[in-house]
Amino acid sequence: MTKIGVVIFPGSNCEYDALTAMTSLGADADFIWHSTDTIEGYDGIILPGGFAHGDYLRPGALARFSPVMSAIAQFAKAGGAVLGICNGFQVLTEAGLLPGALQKNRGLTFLCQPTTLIVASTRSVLTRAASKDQELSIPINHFSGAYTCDDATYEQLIENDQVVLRYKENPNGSRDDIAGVSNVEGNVVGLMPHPERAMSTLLGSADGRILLEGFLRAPVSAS
Amino acid sequence: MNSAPEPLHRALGLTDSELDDIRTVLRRDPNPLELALYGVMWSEHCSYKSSRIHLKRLPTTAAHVLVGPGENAGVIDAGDGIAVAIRIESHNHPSAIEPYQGAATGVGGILRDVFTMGARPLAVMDPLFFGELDDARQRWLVEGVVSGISGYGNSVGVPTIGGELTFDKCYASNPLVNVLCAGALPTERLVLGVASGVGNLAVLLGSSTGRDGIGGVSVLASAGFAGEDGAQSLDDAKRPSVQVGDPYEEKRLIEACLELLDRGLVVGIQDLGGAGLVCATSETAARGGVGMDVDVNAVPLREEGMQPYEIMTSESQERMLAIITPENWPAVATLCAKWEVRASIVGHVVEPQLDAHGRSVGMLRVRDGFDGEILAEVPAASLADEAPLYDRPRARPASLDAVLDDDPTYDEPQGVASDDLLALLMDPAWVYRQYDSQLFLNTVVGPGRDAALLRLAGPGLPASERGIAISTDSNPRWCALDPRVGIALTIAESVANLACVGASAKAVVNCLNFGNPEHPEVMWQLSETVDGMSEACLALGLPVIGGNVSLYNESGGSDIDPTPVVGLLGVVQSLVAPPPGWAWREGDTMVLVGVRTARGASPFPLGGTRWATNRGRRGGRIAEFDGPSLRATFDFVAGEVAAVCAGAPSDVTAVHDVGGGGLATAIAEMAASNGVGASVIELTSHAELFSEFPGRFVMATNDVESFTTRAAAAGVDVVELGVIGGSQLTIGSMIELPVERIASRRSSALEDALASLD
Amino acid sequence: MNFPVTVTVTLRAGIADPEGATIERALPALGFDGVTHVRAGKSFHMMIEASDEGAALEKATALAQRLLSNPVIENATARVGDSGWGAP
Amino acid sequence: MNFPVTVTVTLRAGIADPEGATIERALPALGFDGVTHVRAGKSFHMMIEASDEGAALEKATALAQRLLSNPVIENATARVGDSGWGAP
Ligand SMILES: Nc1ncnc2c1ncn2[C@@H]1O[C@H](COP(=O)(O)OP(=O)(O)O)[C@@H](O)[C@H]1O
Ligand SMILES: [Mg+2]
Repeated sequence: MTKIGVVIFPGSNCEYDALTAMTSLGADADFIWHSTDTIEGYDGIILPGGFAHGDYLRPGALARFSPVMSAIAQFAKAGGAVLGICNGFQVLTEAGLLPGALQKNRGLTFLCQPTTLIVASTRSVLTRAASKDQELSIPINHFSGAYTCDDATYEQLIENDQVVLRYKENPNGSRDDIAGVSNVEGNVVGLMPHPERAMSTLLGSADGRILLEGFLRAPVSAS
Repeated sequence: MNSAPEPLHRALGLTDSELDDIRTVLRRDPNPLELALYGVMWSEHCSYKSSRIHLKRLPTTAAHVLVGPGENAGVIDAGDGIAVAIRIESHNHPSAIEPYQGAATGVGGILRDVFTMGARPLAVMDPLFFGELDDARQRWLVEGVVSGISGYGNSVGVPTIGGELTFDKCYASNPLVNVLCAGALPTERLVLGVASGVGNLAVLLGSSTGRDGIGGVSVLASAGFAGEDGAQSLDDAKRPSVQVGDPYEEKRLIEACLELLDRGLVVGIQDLGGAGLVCATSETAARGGVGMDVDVNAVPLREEGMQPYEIMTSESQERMLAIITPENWPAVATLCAKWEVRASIVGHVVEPQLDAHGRSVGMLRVRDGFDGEILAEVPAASLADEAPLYDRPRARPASLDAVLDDDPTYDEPQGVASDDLLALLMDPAWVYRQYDSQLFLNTVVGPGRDAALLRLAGPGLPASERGIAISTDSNPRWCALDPRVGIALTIAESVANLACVGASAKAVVNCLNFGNPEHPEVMWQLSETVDGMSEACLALGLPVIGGNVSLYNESGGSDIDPTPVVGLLGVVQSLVAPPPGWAWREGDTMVLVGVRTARGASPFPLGGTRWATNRGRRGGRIAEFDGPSLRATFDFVAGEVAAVCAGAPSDVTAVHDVGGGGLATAIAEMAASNGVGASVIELTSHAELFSEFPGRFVMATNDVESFTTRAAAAGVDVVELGVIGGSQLTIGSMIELPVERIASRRSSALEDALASLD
Repeated sequence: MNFPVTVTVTLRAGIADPEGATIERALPALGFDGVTHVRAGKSFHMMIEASDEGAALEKATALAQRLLSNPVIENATARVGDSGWGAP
Repeated sequence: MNFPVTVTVTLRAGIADPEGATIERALPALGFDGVTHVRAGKSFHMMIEASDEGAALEKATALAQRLLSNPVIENATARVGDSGWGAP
């Protein structure tokens, strides 16, 4: 069985949802408290949504200094699968594990709504079970979700096929409709939408399964 | 400033006769600190002194009620070993001066009421009332309040799943911000805010204490009660009593408190709300029949030079008081440290004393060090429960008969119905899109429909297939015309909302927002409202398990319309499939279910409708409340929808209740929800299109014969309204509109109004 | 003429500042000692057309108080100059 | 010794500033004309313990750049002094 660790920072709030989603897919999942400085025996790590450290200063700005982050950086360097959802994505960019930054939404309001995503690349640990250009219905829930980067970074992203998901209709002013990106190797992925909220048609959509099932597959070493 | 100095007790809001009462209790003159404690605890806000004698008339019991009014939140047994706690409160006055923080701290306060009971907060709702949006200040208020609820609720991690949004000029100077919270707990973990066990410790958890919200008692500073440093300047007295919310602190506080309760480390627990530490310590001591010594020096402070009266009455946010045994202190301290929650021992539970009549009386003693000087010593119960009760004069407004006779139902001519309909459409999505409505993976029906529907699941709860439904409702237009029937119909509408998602109503909470209780008309409205609520609850078999009263919503001598808000909690036995919802399908048959005509003066009264208000008509009569026929209709509809939720085969494909804006609005909303039109039979008049009396549902079925048979068996009326399909909505010869136009008008109405420039 | 103006919005004394307090609590763990009284506020920069510096300041002050802050909990001060903003 | 320090955090040139743009759009309707190039940023104030002003500034600059700003999108400058904050 695949073992998944869900990191809790004080102020995280989607940790139970991430855990529930993973166990419903058959994973063996447990929580990792942010002050832990080693992570061992995990096949994948999830940084869930929420407001780590209250999002004070900037989303992710304080969380990136938590002891667990150095351990995650090592885990990622060794090829471990790391997924940041929403606030987790913000933490990964602040920590420099993913390029770019997340800015306030264009409309300057929080947005909780369904969105349609388009799979832009299937070479990441999150999208490997999806097909390119596949449309997925997955909700967003954020205030600072507009992906931003400078031109040089953007060119790199395109060249290395690091844009993994785009919005069909841009809700927040994200550059090039970007909803999620990966690192060059494809083993670290962040996205603003919440796949764990799209696990069942009772709650509106089951498309999140396609992404999270892919993430659960034993880590492949990306080329 | 130059006039003779006001006596201190009056400056603290106490009347001369209240001062006499205090002297009788104490058998001596109170010192200034003691006066300050009585001043806040005997305020209208804390003591309900004007409303309490009326609230006693509400029905509060039922077999499934575990905790009724009087505790921090009401609690029902929802089955499967799960209890649901629910509570509603107002944060009106703070929101009027600092809308963001006023609303944010309102959310924080209501959450504490719920997790105090041991329940994990799972849902927030926010009934909001503002003046008309053509005024820039109202737009500032709306944007501030909504972002405050969003900013706090989303961050603290509790989904906001619904509410109300009303614009009326009567709220221009008195916006109303009510917040409801529901939470769930394993039934056996229920805890109450009681201090017991002499020798136990009172531990203050959470934020440090500053001079927040000291408003009323700050007169003590200028009254020469500033102690050594008489330097308390006028500046301090004028200090804004605005509290700032910290959702991050609250989130950690919730987790720490729930873990303390899970591990059985506390004897009792109580939130610090209005009146802060004095309220929490005196209430817990009074409930336990014990005394409490509080050391003001042990309270961690955020500001320098704070005086005992400030420490005792501060309304600093994000604090809780836990009563624990001394043996558990090390474990409590360790657990709190993990969550980065500050914990300090600020009180000791002590033996009650015997008074002159040999009765045992728990005293609240405020001390300067646990062994130090006693700064104040008063019976805890006299603060918490023994405020004077007032039966204030009541009078039916003299002008009411003329208002009732000015009935828009018979207005002629009535204008183009299609335009009237478009003007009634407004989707509050701009509001609820800003709220996380999905956290915890429970939200089956979120904001924007009739009632919110959640799976009854959450961290630490036993597994269950059940669902809970919640709806908040109000209708100040009806209540202005007839508070007694108005609130009864409001409750009916709320039960109808629950029926739309398959839930049967189990309990009511209410928030009574009224004007100045010293106006006899306002007290009449309040008293009538309590009677109407009682009648409706008895007729529909519902207990009232909690509430809140907000008075003095007046400005410039004019009171708001009576605005009782109700929150209804319902249960769905089996929730494995979503209810049908609004979206109907081509070819299905549209039916009107329920009483087609209201009893009363006119078959379709227009008094108090949104249609009439839109044209400046505020008079007229409203429908009567017919308990038995409403109950039969609600049971039938809830049963039909519950079958769908349970996964049973059903011919019902859509459902929506007739609410604000009447039948035409309900039909238009359904058409707009998925862009499919309909062709409806001739309706006879504007009155039939726009009358709002509740207890009616628009439903769609793909087997009208079978549906009608079931309804007849239940004794419920059904009228075939027409056929669903096409891209137009046609209602007889009165309305003919492209569905697209309906949908775009409905979705843009609110944003357009907010964007309007003066 | 156009004048560069900087507006600083701060919480009034005595108003709780959870953001400042949270940052301050986090600092020692990040290796920053001896930092106290951390307070968080907002800053705005703009170009204001006015006949002279005094008029620009007056306009900026009105704007700062009416639009950029709520005087119930915040103070707003305007200054002509860049104050760390650099050129527009 | 304790030095008052003010840090201003601004968006880097070329990074979109929706907040500044929104304020600028709202101004004419509120009666403020001739206000352009509105940009929104953050301001922090703190007391820093250091042997002298230079050391305080050095510490503040490190703090501003390592923690108070995100270099991907923001610039940060620190100054010793109050800059509109008033006493702590
Ligand atoms: N302030 C608000 N916050 C969240 N949801 C809201 C708010 N106002 C209205 N809604 C949602 O919009 C929908 C329509 O509300 P309302 O017009 O009161 O419906 P009804 O007339 O059926 O009671 C409901 O689902 C309600 O929960
Ligand atoms: Mg409603």
